[in-house]
Amino acid sequence: MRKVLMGNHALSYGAMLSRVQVVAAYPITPQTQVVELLSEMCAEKILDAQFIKVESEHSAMAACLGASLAGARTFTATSAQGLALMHELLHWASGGRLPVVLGNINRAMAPGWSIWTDQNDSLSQRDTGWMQFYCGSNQEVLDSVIQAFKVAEKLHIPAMIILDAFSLSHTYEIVDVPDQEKVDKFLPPFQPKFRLTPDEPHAFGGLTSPEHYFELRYKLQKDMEKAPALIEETGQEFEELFGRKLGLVDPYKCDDAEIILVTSGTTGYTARVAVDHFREKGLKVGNLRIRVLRPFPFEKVQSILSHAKKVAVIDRNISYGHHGIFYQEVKSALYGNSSVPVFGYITGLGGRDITLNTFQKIIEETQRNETPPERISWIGVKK
Amino acid sequence: MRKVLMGNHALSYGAMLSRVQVVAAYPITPQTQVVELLSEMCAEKILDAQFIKVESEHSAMAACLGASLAGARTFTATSAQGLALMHELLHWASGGRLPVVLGNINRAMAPGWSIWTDQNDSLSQRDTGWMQFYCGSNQEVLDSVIQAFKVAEKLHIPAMIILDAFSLSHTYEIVDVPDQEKVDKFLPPFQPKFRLTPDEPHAFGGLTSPEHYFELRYKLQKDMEKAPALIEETGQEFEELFGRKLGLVDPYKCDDAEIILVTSGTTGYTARVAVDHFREKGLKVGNLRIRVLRPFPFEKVQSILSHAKKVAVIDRNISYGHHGIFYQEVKSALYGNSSVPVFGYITGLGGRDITLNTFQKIIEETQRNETPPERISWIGVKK
Amino acid sequence: MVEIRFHGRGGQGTVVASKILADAINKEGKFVQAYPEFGVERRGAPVYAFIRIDETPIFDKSRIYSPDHIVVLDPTLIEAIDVTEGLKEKGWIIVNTDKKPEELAFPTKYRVATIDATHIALKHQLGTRATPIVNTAIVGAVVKVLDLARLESVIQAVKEGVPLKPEENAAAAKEAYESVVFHS
Amino acid sequence: MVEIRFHGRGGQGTVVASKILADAINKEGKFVQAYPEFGVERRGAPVYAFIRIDETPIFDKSRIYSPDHIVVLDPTLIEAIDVTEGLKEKGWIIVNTDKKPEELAFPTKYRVATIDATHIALKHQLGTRATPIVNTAIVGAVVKVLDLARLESVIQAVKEGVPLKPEENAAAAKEAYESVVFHS
Amino acid sequence: MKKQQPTKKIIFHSEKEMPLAPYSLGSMLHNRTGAWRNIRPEINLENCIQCGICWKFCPDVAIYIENEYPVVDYTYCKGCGLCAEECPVKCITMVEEEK
Amino acid sequence: MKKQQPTKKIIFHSEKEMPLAPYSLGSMLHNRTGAWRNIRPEINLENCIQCGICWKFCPDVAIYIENEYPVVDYTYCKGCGLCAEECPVKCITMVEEEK
Amino acid sequence: MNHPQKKKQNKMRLTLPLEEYMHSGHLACQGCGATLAMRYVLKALGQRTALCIPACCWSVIDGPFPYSSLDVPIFHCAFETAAISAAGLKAGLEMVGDHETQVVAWAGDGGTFDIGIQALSGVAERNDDIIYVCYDNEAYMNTGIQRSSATPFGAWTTTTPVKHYKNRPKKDIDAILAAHRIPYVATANISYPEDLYRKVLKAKNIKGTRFIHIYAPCPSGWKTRPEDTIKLGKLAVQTCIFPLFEVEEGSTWKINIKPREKKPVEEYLMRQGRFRHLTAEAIALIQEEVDRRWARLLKYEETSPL
Amino acid sequence: MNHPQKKKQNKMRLTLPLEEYMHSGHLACQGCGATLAMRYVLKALGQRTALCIPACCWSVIDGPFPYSSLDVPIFHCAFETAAISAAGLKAGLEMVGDHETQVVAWAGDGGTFDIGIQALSGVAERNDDIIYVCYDNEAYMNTGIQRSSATPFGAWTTTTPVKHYKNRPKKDIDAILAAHRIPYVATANISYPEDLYRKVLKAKNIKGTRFIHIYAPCPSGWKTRPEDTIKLGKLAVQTCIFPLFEVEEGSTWKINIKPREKKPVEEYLMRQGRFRHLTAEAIALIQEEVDRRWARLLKYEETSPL
Ligand SMILES: Cc1ncc(C[n+]2csc(CCOP(=O)(O)OP(=O)(O)O)c2C)c(N)n1
Ligand SMILES: Cc1ncc(C[n+]2csc(CCOP(=O)(O)OP(=O)(O)O)c2C)c(N)n1
Ligand code: SF4
Ligand code: SF4
Ligand code: SF4
Ligand code: SF4
Ligand code: SF4
Ligand code: SF4
Ligand SMILES: [Mg+2]
Ligand SMILES: [Mg+2]
Repeated sequence: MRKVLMGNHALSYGAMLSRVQVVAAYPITPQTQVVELLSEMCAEKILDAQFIKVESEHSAMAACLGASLAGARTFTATSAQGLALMHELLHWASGGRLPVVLGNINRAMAPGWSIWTDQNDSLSQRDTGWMQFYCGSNQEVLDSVIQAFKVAEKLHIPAMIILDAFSLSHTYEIVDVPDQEKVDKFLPPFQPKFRLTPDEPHAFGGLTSPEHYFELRYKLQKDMEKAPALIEETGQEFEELFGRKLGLVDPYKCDDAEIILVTSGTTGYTARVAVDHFREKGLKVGNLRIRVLRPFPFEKVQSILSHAKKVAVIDRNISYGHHGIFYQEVKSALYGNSSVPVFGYITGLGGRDITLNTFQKIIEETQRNETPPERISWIGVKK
Repeated sequence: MRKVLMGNHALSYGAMLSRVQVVAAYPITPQTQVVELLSEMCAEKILDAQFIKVESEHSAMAACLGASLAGARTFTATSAQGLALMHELLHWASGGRLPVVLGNINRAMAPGWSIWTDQNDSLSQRDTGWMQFYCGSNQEVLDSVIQAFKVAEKLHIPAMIILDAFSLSHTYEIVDVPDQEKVDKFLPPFQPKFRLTPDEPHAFGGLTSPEHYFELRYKLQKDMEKAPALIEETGQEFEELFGRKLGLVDPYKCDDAEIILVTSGTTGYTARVAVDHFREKGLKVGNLRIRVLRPFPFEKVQSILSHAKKVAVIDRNISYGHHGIFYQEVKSALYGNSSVPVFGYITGLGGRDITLNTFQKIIEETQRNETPPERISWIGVKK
Repeated sequence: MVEIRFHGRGGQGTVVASKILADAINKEGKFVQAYPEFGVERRGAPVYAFIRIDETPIFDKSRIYSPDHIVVLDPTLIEAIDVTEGLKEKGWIIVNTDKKPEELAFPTKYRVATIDATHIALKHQLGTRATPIVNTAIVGAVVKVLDLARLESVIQAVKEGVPLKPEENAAAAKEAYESVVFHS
Repeated sequence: MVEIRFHGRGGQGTVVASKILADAINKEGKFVQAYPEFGVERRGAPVYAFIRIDETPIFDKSRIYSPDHIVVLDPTLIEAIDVTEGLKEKGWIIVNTDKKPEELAFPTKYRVATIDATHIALKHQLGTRATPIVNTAIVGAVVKVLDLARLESVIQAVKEGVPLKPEENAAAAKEAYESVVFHS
Repeated sequence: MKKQQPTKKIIFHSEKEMPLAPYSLGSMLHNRTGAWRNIRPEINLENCIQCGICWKFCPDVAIYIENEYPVVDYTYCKGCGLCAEECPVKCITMVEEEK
Repeated sequence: MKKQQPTKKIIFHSEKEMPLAPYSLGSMLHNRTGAWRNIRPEINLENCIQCGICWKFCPDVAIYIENEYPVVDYTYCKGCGLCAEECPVKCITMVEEEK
Repeated sequence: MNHPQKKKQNKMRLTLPLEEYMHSGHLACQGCGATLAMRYVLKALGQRTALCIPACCWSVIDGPFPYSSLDVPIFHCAFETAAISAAGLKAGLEMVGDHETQVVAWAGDGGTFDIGIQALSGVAERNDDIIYVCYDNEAYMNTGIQRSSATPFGAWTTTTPVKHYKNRPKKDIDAILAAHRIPYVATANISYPEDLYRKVLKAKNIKGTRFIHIYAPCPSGWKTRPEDTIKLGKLAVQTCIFPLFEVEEGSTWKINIKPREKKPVEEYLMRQGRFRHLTAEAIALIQEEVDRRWARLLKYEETSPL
Repeated sequence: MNHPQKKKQNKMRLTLPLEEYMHSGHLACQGCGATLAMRYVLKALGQRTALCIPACCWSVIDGPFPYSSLDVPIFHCAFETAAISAAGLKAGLEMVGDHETQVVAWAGDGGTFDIGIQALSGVAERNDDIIYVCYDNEAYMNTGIQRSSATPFGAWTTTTPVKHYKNRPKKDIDAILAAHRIPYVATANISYPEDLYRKVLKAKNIKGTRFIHIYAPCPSGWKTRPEDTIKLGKLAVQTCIFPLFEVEEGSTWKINIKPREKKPVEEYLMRQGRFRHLTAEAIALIQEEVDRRWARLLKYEETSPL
């Protein structure tokens, strides 16, 4: 059914349709509507789940881990400070191989307090062993939750669904809400490969000496390496049932593009407008929206970008003391595979808007230079 | 004075000689001796500091932030889970421009519980806006604390001193403990550029709208970019007084090297033994120990590595769903600057020992192949 | 693509108005995107909402700076802020007021429509004199002036979109649809 | 480079022994590195400590797998575990026991020295019969057998390195230094 | 307390003008919250017994004292109505703002 | 409770033999903590009044009951001495281990 | 202005000092109780005060960068850290030679009862030298009215919809703090500013951890009329829903106001949108619980020192 | 084995069930009280139990991967999360159809009084259906004896050196939990296993959050003789340093053992290395505080229900 939904409600619908069994969450702007709608769904008995209204995000994630270990399908949502407060537990989820799904609304990190979007919160978690799905529309948010559960549970690896504060979380868009029946067909109940039960008493997560730790972590990475193919496959299966496709990346007019923009989140959609705009002007621009950052889609990124004459990576984030994180990731992936000049742009931190004009500057600068004139090019800073 | 000190005590001495004024810390293996010695130094009145014996690492960092904002020189130490629990507050320190110095003992992240070394704990904080100094010896630990305060306070950016669990933290080495007088000369009292006082009442860290946030974060990065030169300068100044030099990187026989190992932490010292070993066999091997990961020493890494025929990056860490973190960082830095084949090796997770034999395998594999045969080469996993 | 900006005050249901309008547009099979101002809302303080409407899917996720039209739920805002900021030439200004369009002193490059939404709201028992709930009436007027959707769609969207008094709200929307004053 | 492994039991001060030895070496102007087993220590359970000694700075931070010599603080460990694991040929095995070297059944490729550290410790009022504190005596013996440092350095290191009874400990170290039984 | 004077907004034209960290540089007095008001308090001083209750309970510090009598500062008064409600002699009336 | 049987250590030759996550696959009975013992309890059953106190207070579950009498399991007894200390008739003696 | 120059020039009878450390222009909603709490507390503490404010309505009320509504310095700290940020700040000030400034943690109920309780408990255990003020509006208001553990039984919030209204009693934070045996615990109420003022002054002159729990109505979150704020505060005391008392050293309990006749809770509840769904049975339950708590408090006082 | 087949074959007189769910080979120190606590609790709860164990000695005692000393499943959880991990686990088990398993959070004093108190307070407020057991060895032992807020006044630890010995009283966690008005709070002691066993059984049959606080001597951390463990436990009760009592619904207090004659605290203190530095004055202070607490407890009982 075509509904007008805010991104936060798309998350809640995704969780509901996935028949999550345990939800534990804590409110934070701009995530609150996710929790509020889920509370209501539980009160209205549309959703048969235990909702633990915890006293912090830290406890939210801890509760999810316990529930997931029991074999229940588990969901939470948060943003920025809340995600950061979960940090230790994020490692716990991946190391413990617990396929929790978490919705994160991208919001800039304090201080100063910000409630506006940028990606530093979720990107600061790139090394925690979670899959990360960056969404560009509310439809994608809903669809991603359902697909993420499928992938996460198969691999026993947790997954994060990420959406921009306000530009998705609070923005109403038309979303096709699929039928429960069809979703059930796509996503059967969680069948964990191990679970905590007195019937088969294991101690989970005990002291692991240098004799064993390495191999267990090797297994985690090896399973992560299975994810790219599985995500693509799952996306195809989803397409067959629902007619919508989601893959690791979302290339737009890249085939013949001379300049390819690399984008993520909603920026990746506005970029399409820019691409069309510049194409009209006769410039062969394309856009590669990276949907999945973890596992990193090496093959896709390499094969698509190496055709370009220039690549411009747009980061709504920064690793202080280094540069934009997508920029770093893309360069690292291309190293040894391609020698296309890769330009790095940082823009939109703390919710500064990214508009057609932003892209205009980026494309012009990329056109103007043979190679990046600076390590970081800042777009939109009042200097 | 030449003393036999464990790495943890070297940290405590570093803090004491820096005349830290507020310490707030929470015990965790393998960091406990740091706190214990500082407790004793306070009890014995060797150190005039307030030691807040907090109830969690989270509070440890929060207390440090408050104290630092008051203008006091502030220190804490932790490891792994403790560092992870501080994560949100780490962002706070950098965004708030509070030059706290933190000693982190590198320990593998749970679950399963590990108390043994790997770098995933500190590297998971690479995007939090802290400077990161990876130490190779106890002498370096002590010296780094003092130098870090100097750099951190000048730039108003916090700094992390990082040492391997057990191989430094609990290992006794000979350390020259400098005279207090000389240290005082090198490191004058903290003169903050701003501080919280009723005499000049500011509200720190209030809501920062998209109109302002971007510029403030731009300033942080710009100051971070001043750090590399400042670190080198500070190292020179230190050398003049104490006769020991520390820079951004520590190259060993790199000038004529055909294969350069890229290492960090204690691995970077064992690597020297390997270099000597292979040099004896006639192989031109060198070692580039990266001491400072944030800010990333782009120039140094580029200029040193681009001379090599091959580069082998050794990671005692992994970003699951990607590859080794130093590997990623180095490739990203070299992209567009060099086309030397860069090999990525992961080894030593969870405290698995890194020995001459490890390097033997790495060097042999690097020799054998023209370019990296796989995205990650695992050394020492029981497959 | 049509872009509209709503001006209201915190507590007046400005965002709900844009959401109901979006619902109505959706019922027409068109594409739509609506969003509130990204900030802190306080009762009484000026607030904004935005809507984009198109025949094809909308990819632009940036904010609206040069709306085609604006809607003003509270006439006192006209004094307090510059409601026409960025408004395109020939754009409609749809104002809740008991005045006629020509009584309002807007530059002539804009077109003006007026609707006494407060009166309509009170008539249908929506809110109190001090705080009438005018948002559904406004939607009716906007749809009519800009010819965005059929009345049935609006009425259905209103009924589904309000927390209380669906019939009264629908009636208010209908009345506004029918009584808005404008010369196109 | 000389590499030594210490075997003891939790609570016996095995690590302290290695630390004191390191202090003594330091006093000699040589380079040294000492570290405990990287694990959980429990009273009574077998524990290890390691030491590397060299004339030049020590860069190798890997663990010691093939020690040049071993030191056994508690003779019952010889039954419980394989103390000679990885020990190099001609390596010294220095054991706290009241037996003579030749009474111990070690392979002949090793050299054996014995010291009745328990007896010495008790004589100097270090610990109780059930738990004598033998570590300082052991250090004295080790230094002598392996010729690592001058007696003065050891005595000074002991005095500075023990939490209690510096004189008694120093005397024990000295006595052991002087009475260790070995044929080199 | 005297009547407060509205201040100017602080505008930074470049990052160089900004402080190192986000800390405040001025008051909120530029923010004329009187614009939020729907209804306005009007004090009939004739009946006022100078008890100070209206002053005491104003959450917006929008009543100041002049010549020993309370005065509403309409620049900031948000029109919450507390003063009128709490005035013991009911000499404050809430009046609708003109639209 | 019967006497416990020591088990074998679990050894993984390759990561493939290991479980997905670090969870336990066996007991700690391979760990013969009797080796930690410095002094050993010896029960003089002649005087034992079968009160079960020694059994009850053993932190190492190293006293089992056979034919209605307590027996020390030296495979695991760490020699803490609690049983001897708490035996109401003092029929347990702590004896030094031979070295 | 029709200033009655004619009337004889009595002095205004003010029960609180004239000095203001909070100024107009702030961003609170109309009729906000939390704002009054700040105004009164600062009147008592004066300018040599430093605040640590975690995420809460007050982090918005004060105004965005580069502004502030207060004349005292503020450290806007992480949500869960009010108490320890204050303790750290205090330690730092001491070490740089400022022994005078009174450091105050200023947090909402969520930041106190829930996410901040650990840091608070730690500070209380160490008896760190700070004043902790919790202004209690009985829910997470800054994020849009979600339940906290201070939300009373029966209340609607967005996470306790009327069909699933809050079914646990309000956490007894005062008893919890009293159990920490800190030198001073007090409840206060914006409708009793003189009592509030006195308590803050008293706290100011004590060393160690002092906890002041201030009842602060929230028209936006409670769905009440802004002009009812003071009335509600009075009703809360008159119904014994929020009694005013002090506890010294965790052992000496003193009730400050004992209503001659306890008003029925219904009078209090029915003025508030958040309680409007309550049935007579639910209200009876609430009355019972209030009576029980009141009886307990009386007993504490009677048997003091405990 | 010199088994006296000759003696007449009386039955052993066992006061606890024979079944063991904890086995030998574990990694506790000699004479460890925490180990006994586990042994007794599992005897009462049986095999259909699941434990959440945060970082603490017990995460080592149980044995490393791939081993465990217990016959019940364990979730080794993050240090600060014992209570909520258990609540999450319980919710998950319920949702997968297991309504029977008793979920237990099992934490040390540090994991309870300090870093875990927030999660515990949250669970208690929601009255989540778990048993929380705190075995109290009065310091962070697993990391090598650092002070916790359970460390008693006067004690040495590595972070409270004798010159700066712990100068704050032990946090009164039982009063804090009682103030949360959970259905059941009890103290217990490994030297009184039958009382402990009874309390756990009682807790097992209650729904909601139940808190059991077990005194558990630690020879390594207290510098006591391993064979003194049981003796110390008894002295703790006989001196009223660690009284045995139960609190129901936060209001009904019952003391289980009232020593006919209170022994002087000195008898208790002087057996422990951690107190050896104490002067007569310090001991007198401790005696005073113990007397005060005991009097308070008697008063609570007397005036029950509170
Ligand atoms: C770690 C973290 N989690 C969540 C939030 C979001 N948050 C900000 S304010 C707030 C509610 C505060 O409630 P309370 O303390 O009662 O203060 P009030 O807003 O009611 O004044 C929340 C949940 C945050 N800032 N940080
Ligand atoms: C976040 C975090 N901080 C610190 C630690 C280190 N740590 C592990 S166990 C422990 C002490 C536990 O003390 P307690 O709860 O009293 O249990 P005990 O060891 O005394 O049995 C500490 C500090 C940790 N694992 N995680
Ligand atoms: S209406 Fe409210 S804001 Fe205005 S003066 Fe009265 S109390 Fe103050
Ligand atoms: S409350 Fe009324 S009587 Fe009192 S000072 Fe104000 S206006 Fe005058
Ligand atoms: S000595 Fe200790 S471990 Fe051995 S049987 Fe007796 S109580 Fe058990
Ligand atoms: S405690 Fe003594 S008397 Fe009792 S059963 Fe054991 S050995 Fe026999
Ligand atoms: S939401 Fe409530 S507490 Fe917050 S500013 Fe508004 S009235 Fe005050
Ligand atoms: S340190 Fe103490 S609590 Fe921990 S295992 Fe040893 S005796 Fe038991
Ligand atoms: Mg609140
Ligand atoms: Mg403990």
